[in-house]
Amino acid sequence: MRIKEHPIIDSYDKGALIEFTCDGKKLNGYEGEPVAAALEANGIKIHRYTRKRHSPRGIFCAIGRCTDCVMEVDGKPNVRTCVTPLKAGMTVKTQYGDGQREAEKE
Amino acid sequence: MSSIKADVIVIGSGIVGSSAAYNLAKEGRKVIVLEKDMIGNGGSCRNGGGVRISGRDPREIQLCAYAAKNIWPQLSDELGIDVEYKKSGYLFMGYEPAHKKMMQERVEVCSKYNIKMKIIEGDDIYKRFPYVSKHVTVAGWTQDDGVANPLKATLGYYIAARRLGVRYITGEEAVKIIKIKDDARQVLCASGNIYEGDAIIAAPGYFGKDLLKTVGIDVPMQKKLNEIIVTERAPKMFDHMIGGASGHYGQQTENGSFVFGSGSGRELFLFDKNEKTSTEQSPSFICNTLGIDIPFIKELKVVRTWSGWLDRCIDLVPVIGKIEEVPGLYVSIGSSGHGFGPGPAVGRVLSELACGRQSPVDISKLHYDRFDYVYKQDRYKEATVGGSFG
Amino acid sequence: MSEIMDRSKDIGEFIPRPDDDVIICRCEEITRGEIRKAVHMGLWTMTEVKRYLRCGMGLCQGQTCSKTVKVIIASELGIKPQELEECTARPPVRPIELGIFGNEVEKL
Amino acid sequence: MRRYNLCVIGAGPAGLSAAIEAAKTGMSVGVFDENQKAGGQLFKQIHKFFGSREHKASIRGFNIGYELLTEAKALGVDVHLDSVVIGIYDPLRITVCEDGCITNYAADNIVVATGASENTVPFEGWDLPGVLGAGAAQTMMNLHGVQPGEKIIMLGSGNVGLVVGFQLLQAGCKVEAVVDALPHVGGYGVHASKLARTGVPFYLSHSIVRAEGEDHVTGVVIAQVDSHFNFLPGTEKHFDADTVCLAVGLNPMSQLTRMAGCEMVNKGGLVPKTDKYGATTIDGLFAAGDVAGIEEASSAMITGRIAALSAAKRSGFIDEKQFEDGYNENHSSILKLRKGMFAPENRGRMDITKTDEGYPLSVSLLENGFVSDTEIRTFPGVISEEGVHPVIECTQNIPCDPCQEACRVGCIKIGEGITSLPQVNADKKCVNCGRCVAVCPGQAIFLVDEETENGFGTVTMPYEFLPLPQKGDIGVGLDRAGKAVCTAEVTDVKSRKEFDHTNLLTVKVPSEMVMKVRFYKGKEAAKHE
Repeated sequence: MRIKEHPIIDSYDKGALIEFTCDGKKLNGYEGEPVAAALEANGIKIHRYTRKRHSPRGIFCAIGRCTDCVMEVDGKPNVRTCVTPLKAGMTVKTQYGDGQREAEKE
Repeated sequence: MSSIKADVIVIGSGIVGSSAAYNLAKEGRKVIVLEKDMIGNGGSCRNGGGVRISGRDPREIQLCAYAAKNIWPQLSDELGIDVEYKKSGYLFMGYEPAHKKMMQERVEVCSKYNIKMKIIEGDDIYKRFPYVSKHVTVAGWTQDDGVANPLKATLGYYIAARRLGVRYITGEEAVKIIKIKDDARQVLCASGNIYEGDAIIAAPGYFGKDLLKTVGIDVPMQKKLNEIIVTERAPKMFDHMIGGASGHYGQQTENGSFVFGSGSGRELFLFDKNEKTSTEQSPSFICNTLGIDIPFIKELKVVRTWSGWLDRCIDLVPVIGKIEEVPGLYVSIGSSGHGFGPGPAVGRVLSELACGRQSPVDISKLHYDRFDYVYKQDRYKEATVGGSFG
Repeated sequence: MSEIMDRSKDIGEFIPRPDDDVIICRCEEITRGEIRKAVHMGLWTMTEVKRYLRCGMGLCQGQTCSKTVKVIIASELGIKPQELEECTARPPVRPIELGIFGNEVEKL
Repeated sequence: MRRYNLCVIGAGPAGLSAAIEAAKTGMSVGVFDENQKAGGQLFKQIHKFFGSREHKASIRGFNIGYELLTEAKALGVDVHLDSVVIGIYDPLRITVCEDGCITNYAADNIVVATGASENTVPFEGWDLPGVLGAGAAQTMMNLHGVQPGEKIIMLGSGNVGLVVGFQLLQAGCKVEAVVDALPHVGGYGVHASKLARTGVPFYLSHSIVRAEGEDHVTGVVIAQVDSHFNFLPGTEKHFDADTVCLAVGLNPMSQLTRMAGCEMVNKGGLVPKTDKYGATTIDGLFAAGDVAGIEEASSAMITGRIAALSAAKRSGFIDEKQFEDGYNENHSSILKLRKGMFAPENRGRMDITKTDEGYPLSVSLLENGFVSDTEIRTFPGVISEEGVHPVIECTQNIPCDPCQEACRVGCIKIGEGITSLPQVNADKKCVNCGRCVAVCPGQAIFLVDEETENGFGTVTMPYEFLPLPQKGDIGVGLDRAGKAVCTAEVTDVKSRKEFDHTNLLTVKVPSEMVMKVRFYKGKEAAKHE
């Protein structure tokens, strides 16, 4: 959920409200904010399922270090969503295992 | 101080040392392995994992073929650990007529030993290997070559040998081989400990140069820093070994990472580098040349780069075998960056020799005496970079 | 230089624990039990365990798990974690696309 | 190759401070940071900092961030953002990934100020979505304006856990519990008290058994642990929660210094061995801030300046005398912070039972997160007298003194050193200005009037939540433990620019409650508890 009003922070430094998709679903987010933040704001917590155990993973460190929040972004797997800025029209997909590259999806 | 005794003292816990220890232990010999660092921390755990027969110097090709045919295919079962060996072939890529000529020479050498290597050109390359760029105009393919996981193989030998009762002592640096009368019998370590055996097998990597000098054996070699890059995992693209005439070599490992090394040409001038640091140039160079030959790799993320010393012998093939002038001493040194593939065989050869038997494969051209007189030198020429490693 | 370790020293049997199934290396999905077993197979350093099991070899390169792995290995060996040598730190600190890594540019 | 007199790696408090100090001496400075924004953790720190005026006390972290960034830019520092330093090489070279390419920079000096990352603790289900670092939660809510969850369990009672716990409340989340395996609250008592009085329970000597859930966290089971951190069977307690925040310490991000070949030492994680000037064992390579040893941001800024001065001296930008003067000033400044029971050398100590002045520490504070009614009266900041007067519930030796300066009439005195306990001087008459209440970073000062009318008194408290109560509202007064103890009527709300978002709420409560009531909730909010 987005914080509508905060007792200390007067405003968040956000870009324009834009559209992107996650697993084909149209969602809104602010340009330039991390993809992970936009997903969390839309209530999406699961970013990927792991290779061996197929267990769900989400945001863990939020600073690009742990690489747990990776997803397929614009056709590339293993993209750290917590440090990747959101752009209008971005295609985000839940990643299964190591994911697939656009080129491999024939 | 009294010495610590075993039947055989092995110096070095790399793939050769551990293979030797394993084979000896299987025969019921009591073995102690002395390792100055940790298990297999030299070239054995730091290489491209190639198990290659093609592109080899004729002097060592039989050894490599012996390893590829008689040891690697059964190794996982033998050790009870999956070493991820696959006889998946080796693709060597070239870009110009000179490379084709080099490949033809390789084909000739291979054919002498009944190894089939063929040359593929033009569209046939891209049809069979669709990920190869048009920059590649000629390629060599050897089906008998393959890949394995250096980490699993090296540590697998260690685990299996330890299970058979081999006593490994790590952090124990051998500094001197001591002769009793004519024979090499004892090993003095930096700690002051002395180990004693009926035979001493030295498989020490570059840092063994000084050790061998303590019994008057001087192998003309130098250390050379080689670097490798490792990518994130990706779905399986190919399972064979790859090498390029621009110098890179490597594989997509079983887990999906691409592991590729290369030289940037500066390696011989980096001998004073701290081992812990790779260089700022080479990884970038590897990425660049690799990206040209296999463009899709450019999208993958590099997660790690690493470096290691290789023991580069003057004629780029190792010294392997019994040192006649120092009875009781058996040596493998100077593998020059391509010792992983034959490693298990070298260990077996040394264990056979140490037991007083014959080598199961011809290693006569790898003898230490080859440096004694200049006229004995088959060739001291600088080999082309491509295909010399892995 | 490493401490002298006799790898034949008895560190006791592997005794299963109820939390052996807990993931330690999140990237490569390696469990506490796998790490503990590896120690009992003779892998007594951070580097050896990493090379054998791949814990710390995933996308994050051990930045999340290495401290925990260290504690587990040390506890199996009955030593203090500080006594274990860390795996070598190597570039690049963050995953970097190969195409970018190979694109070296001089800026003046 | 492009060369800087000083390359700074990391644009957090230490890095920016180093860059500013170096630029002032005339050095050419390049700062490199992997993030899109400079400031490191500062922009997540929405609380007021501790320390003294020289440490920018009572200023919120993000405002310090803006100050540093503006100053660095004005001094001509090149701030390279989105620039990952992937390696440090010999001789003093860094390789940077920026703008889609790799570039090498040469440096006469390097200051590594890469900060720290969060420790983790594995338990069953810790890899489920919903389990995340406390710092991660802070990043999500304070930088990006997104709640990390609704119902939160905080694991760890150190300052990070406590501060983030409070900020989660400010962001509108519910903190179900603060859990710590240690028997004592690890962070500042004042931080714990802020949480406890809102009703957040503390479970010390407890840890998380498992996080439950299929796709993400839906519940958490905690249990008591013995002194060896083994769970005690039968003590399990279940919470409905969707989020677990891990605040179990920080780990210096020292890979670059290791890579460079610095000699490392263990200081709650591997850090490069440094001398008092910040110099590592590699000539020209310095380390500052958390990467050289975990401390607060205030200390990081000072160690950054010291490292920069050392580099400036090494390269001849300042002479020996200038260096000595600069070093001494910064050194005495950091010494003030490194005193008291939370000084680096006291970290992890469980055996401190008295303050420096000899007052017994509050046992309830350490075990429950709040000072008990009887204990509070034993401290020098707590007096009872006629008329309005400050009650300072600051019971531990922490480095902080803004209250003393805030009081213009001299009611508040801090003894020797800034870690001494504040005392209230009854001889000076409080003028009810409220500045002390607003300025206290620990929100530990209250203005109490024991009797304003028959049987009633007033309590003025700091209030940093929304919605802001209005004058005339009737709600409930909560005690230090967060328990509703009486009806409370809001009689005044002060919001002034100089208070910087800390509102002063005055409530009327029965006289016997003025030394109990420390928080206010509207009737509706109280009902939801």
